[in-house]
Amino acid sequence: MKFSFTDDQRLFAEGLRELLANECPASVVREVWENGTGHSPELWSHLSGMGVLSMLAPESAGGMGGSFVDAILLFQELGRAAVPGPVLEHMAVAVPALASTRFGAPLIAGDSVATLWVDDSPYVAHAGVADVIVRKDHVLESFDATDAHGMDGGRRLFTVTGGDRTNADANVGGLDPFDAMALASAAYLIGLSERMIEIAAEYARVREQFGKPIGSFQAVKHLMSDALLKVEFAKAPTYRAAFSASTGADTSVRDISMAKALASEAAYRTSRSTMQVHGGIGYTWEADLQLWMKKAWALMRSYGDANFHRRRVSGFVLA
Amino acid sequence: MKFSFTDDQRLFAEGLRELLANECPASVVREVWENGTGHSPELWSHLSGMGVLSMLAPESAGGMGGSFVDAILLFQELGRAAVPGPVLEHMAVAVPALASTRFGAPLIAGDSVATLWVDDSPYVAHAGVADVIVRKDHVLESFDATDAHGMDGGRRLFTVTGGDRTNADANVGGLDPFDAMALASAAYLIGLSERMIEIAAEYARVREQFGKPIGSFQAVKHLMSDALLKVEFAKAPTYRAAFSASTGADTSVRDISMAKALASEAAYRTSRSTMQVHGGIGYTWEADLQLWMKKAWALMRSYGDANFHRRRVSGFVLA
Amino acid sequence: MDLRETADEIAFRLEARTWLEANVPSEPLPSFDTAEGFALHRQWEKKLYDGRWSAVSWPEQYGGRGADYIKWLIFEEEYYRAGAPGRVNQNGIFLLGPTIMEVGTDAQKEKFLPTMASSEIVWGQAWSEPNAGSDLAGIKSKALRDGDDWILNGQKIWASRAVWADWCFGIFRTDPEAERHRGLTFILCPLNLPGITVRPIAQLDGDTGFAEIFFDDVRVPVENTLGEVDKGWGVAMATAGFERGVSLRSPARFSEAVNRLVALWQRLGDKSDTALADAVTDVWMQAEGYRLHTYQTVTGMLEGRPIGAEASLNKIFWSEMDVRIHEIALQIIGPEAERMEGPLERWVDGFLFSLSGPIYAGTNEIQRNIIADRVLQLPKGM
Amino acid sequence: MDLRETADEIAFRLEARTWLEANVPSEPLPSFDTAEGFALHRQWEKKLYDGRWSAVSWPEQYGGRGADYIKWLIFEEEYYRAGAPGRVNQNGIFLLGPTIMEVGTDAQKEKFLPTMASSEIVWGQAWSEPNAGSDLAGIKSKALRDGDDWILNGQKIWASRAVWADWCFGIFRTDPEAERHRGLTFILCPLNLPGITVRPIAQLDGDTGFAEIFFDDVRVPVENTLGEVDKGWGVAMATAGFERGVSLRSPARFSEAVNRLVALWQRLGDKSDTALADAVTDVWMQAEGYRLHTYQTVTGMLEGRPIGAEASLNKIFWSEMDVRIHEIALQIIGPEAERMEGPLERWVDGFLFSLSGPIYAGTNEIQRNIIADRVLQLPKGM
Repeated sequence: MKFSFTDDQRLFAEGLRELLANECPASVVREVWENGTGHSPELWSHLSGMGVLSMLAPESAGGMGGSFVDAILLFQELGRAAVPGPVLEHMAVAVPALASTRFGAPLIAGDSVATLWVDDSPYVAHAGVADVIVRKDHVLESFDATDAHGMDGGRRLFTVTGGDRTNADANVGGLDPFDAMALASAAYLIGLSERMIEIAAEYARVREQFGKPIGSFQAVKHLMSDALLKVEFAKAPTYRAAFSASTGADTSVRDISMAKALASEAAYRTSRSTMQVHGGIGYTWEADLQLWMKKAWALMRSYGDANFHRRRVSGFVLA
Repeated sequence: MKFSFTDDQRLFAEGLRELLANECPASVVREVWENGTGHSPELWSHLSGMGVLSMLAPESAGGMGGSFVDAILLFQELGRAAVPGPVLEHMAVAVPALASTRFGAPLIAGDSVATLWVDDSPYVAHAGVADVIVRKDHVLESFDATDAHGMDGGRRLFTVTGGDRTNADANVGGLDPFDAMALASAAYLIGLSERMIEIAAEYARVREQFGKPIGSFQAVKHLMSDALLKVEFAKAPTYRAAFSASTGADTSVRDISMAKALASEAAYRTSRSTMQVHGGIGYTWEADLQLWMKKAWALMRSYGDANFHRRRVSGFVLA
Repeated sequence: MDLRETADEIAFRLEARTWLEANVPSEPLPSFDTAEGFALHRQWEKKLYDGRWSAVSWPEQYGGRGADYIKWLIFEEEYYRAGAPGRVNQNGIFLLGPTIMEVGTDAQKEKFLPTMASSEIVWGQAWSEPNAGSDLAGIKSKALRDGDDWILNGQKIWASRAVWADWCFGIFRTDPEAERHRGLTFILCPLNLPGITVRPIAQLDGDTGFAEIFFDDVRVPVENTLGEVDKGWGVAMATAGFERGVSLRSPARFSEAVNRLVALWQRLGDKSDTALADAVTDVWMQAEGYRLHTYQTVTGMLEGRPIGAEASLNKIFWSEMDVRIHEIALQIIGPEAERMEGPLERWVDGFLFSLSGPIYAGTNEIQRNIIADRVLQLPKGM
Repeated sequence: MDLRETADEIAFRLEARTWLEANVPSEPLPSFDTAEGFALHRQWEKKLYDGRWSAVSWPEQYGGRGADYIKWLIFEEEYYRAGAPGRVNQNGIFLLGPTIMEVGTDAQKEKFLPTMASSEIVWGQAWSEPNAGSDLAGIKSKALRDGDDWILNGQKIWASRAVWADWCFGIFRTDPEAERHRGLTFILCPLNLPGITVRPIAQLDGDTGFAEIFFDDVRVPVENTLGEVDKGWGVAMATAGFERGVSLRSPARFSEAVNRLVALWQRLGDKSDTALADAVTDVWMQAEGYRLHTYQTVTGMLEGRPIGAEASLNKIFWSEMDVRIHEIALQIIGPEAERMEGPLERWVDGFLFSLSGPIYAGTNEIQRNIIADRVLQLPKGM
């Protein structure tokens, strides 16, 4: 029993954090929101170059040959930077599911961009910038995408019609694509939450009221500590779910649901607390916090919300 | 539309508060707990003398001829002092339901002590000191009562066997005795909560840590404010329920359930917050707070807990 | 205690209902935070005024009906029931107006109240400053006396409606030596004067409901002082107390919202989910509790019992309830709650808007301090 | 990362399970806060010691098995699974013992550890004082040097197990000039010395789980100093850190409690009540999350990463979870939850006990401050 990441896993995640600090600061996220694309091809090619996008493809197919345990800290780092575009869908589902199909090579190389359409929603995130849409049992190309006005400018929402279908199995090592995304989203939500807490802590250290930094007031301290508590205690379950998924454990679905439920609730609580710490500034378009909050609000409801996943856990635990 | 009490109603309640401040300080409550009786005949005769016990009996039967609106602030004051013994059961059910029966005169005079056995519990509170037990459709006398080790020393719990039955209708002006008790308990729980907050505020003003009174710390301020908030917003619904019950309104059951749900939750939250403010002292038998907390924990589950009542409200609101 | 409406109250309710049914626009107006929407809302206010419904609690001489608070609550219930437009001149009619009636001169009443009731003049408010938010007494904007004028300099922020409004009101430091809440004066100021720059602030939803106002040697006559010079804090607190206490969020708003929530639940909610039903019932009870609590408060005011720090309890209660109502709605709505447009967008807009509640008009943290200090008499901590 | 147990770990688990199944008393022992129960628990500890199960993580020379933290967690899981008695010498084996191993002299190790492992000596703790609770650095009890002795004077409170224990440990002010956390010394002291008075404190449930200890010119040899003179705060914090961090509430305790809660729900819970099922599942996830988090922490410790202020996160998490587990149980139990005796009394006792969690070992409010200051680097506020 050993519950820790290897040095290699840690170093890769740290490398990604550094890359994103340089290539995906808040200003880039904001630009992608405001230019209406919801995606940055330049950032995409950096992620591809580092091997992030192909982490879950076999080495034989030109990928990094990693497992979900290798990828989980990367999902978290992507969330910490609120990376826009279909990076989770591409990385966690399209690449591993389609690696050995004719779609595989360009996806693994990052030359083709994929997103995912799950059955529980009429909308397809990122369809406007995707070359292919993965569904449970087929792939769509040459489809029409109509803007559905999503809240998160880094995860634009579309309705999709038409398209050419190619049969293909979107399962990822025995996982339904919905579950693979629930797992990836859980880690991404944790990363988002970590960064929201950092942003709010930075603000609380400098913003003064009543002649003191607001971070010196217990009310602020306790709001922030309680958010951190929820985020910290969502981590181990999420890493465990990655291990279960990597090893094809019987408990994979239960473990993923537990992770997504806890991460969704932690991210929501964090968004509320960090916004409250910001006061009026947190309610503005200009404050960077909104870029993280809206991503959290979108993702916490996608691929099953906390209620859906809690009840899947109930099904295993209370039966 | 006029949502206020009359001067008479207010003055009577203030009079009761004064009486109880003299005759039922915490030391009397503690004595009644520790001597094992759960009842104080001396206090009972004071309540009888003031007309509290007979508030809901018609004047023609020697009572005060009051309505639930007249009685509701009295229930609250009784709670504020954590008055031990079957005062609610006697006042809110036995006296009005049995006023015109052969049981009426001694109950109204306070010479006979009644308690209530509702269908949702196998236990009868106060049976050890009661002369008669009221049930939905009959009255029991000469029964055997066995101690069931209740948590609240001012509301001792018994199992009851045997007894002589006399048929009698325990409805109170169209209200099931369970509902009459739910209403009385809601007000009593509010009174308990008010006093718990006062006790904790007194403590927070004098107890020092880190060289300051703990009441100066935001964490303590906010715990207490949140408790007060819940208590204050349980009041108007409870008074409204009393009005509905007094006027036989169609919405009486819904309104009583709303009151009991809110008051139960407010009392629980208050018990937790005020205990936390007390720190270790709050966890001792010696601190008076426990006399109020345990009463709150017992009463919040009696005559329907918050869940039961919330769902009765659902039945009306969501239908 | 008699919680039944009197014959007079019932008649008033019916009169309001009849008028509103005949006059409320059949289609919702565009947001009043747009040029077009603002103009349409101003027209609507004029229509209300013409029917003498724009300020029912004001005296008849200023365009009201002299309705007591109970009737005002009844009117609000009917107003929300009818789905009538938001009140673009809320800052004026519900905040500034009552303050002018309390402390204004006769000339000020004559000058400001009728145009306010008719929304010929729409008012923005200008309390906060970049470094005076929760700590409102930290205000630095100055008014210097020059002959019969004030010369205003400084910067205000979170000025609601200020982008399109005609006038604003706020407090300015008139005694530069005085500290904190002393030496402040309450001043009324047109927004079209030379030296004023209004910079809209985009909100979470992208709309511009509030603005920054920059004052650069803006000259206003001293007659525009409301109340005494250097005593503006007391005037502002009277306004803010009323804002938090009753008028800012009338119970009808939430009663209407929970009724819509119940309907949403009936249409889309999973009926076997008792947790969801509990949540809906909980906020229904909260809205009903808030309504009852307000009727109780208002009866007390009518009987001469003033509201005090309890206003802070109200503010926490309604703002947290409003967030909760919208959280539950979005949970029912599911993936559709990610969309900013579509048939359910009102709930998404409402959610974003609700998040400002625990912050503005004094954060809920500040309100909790006020309750602890003034109601619970705990020792000051700051 | 490999969350599967090794063959060695599985073998250890089975060995523990087999021994426990053969040796755990079939009937629960009376509370160790009674004379009879204390004696029986001491006997049980001796039996554990004889089987080398009383302190599995200690080195073999002191009666342990040199088990690593992972095995310690496995042992705890088996211990709770077997329904074995509470650990009457927890203060010694889990708090003081590791501290002695870290900072004690060889002579102290030889003198204290074996009798601690066997519970020949049971330890009470003596941290808090009437005016030094949350503010532990406010300690006033004094130790004055007199030749080769300390002379102790003062009063301790909330001393757990002290009513029946043989020795106690605590911190005393040895430098009367020093303030706050300076000038304190960690001292071990027999409880049967002249000048010591132990006054039991009755808890919420009427039991006497803790006591006040009065020291009146109590003389102990200076060899009883643990760590350096005047450096007792650091020694105490190492102990308290471990207390909050891992050992005080091992995850197995909560895993066992939620398993009992699931069984209670299966027996008495309303299955159509999804809110209730949600609540049970929530605490199941919390207990599982706490278990996983602990395994992660412990792996980190084995790999040389120290635990720091994160211990405060643990303390808040388990204490609030424990309250919640019991709240849900009492809700399921209904009116029966008013009884202090009967078939379900363990839940009622557990509820009352759980309420001490957010208070002792540093209130959760203090823990939140610690997290904010040390983890989030927010400015100090007090």
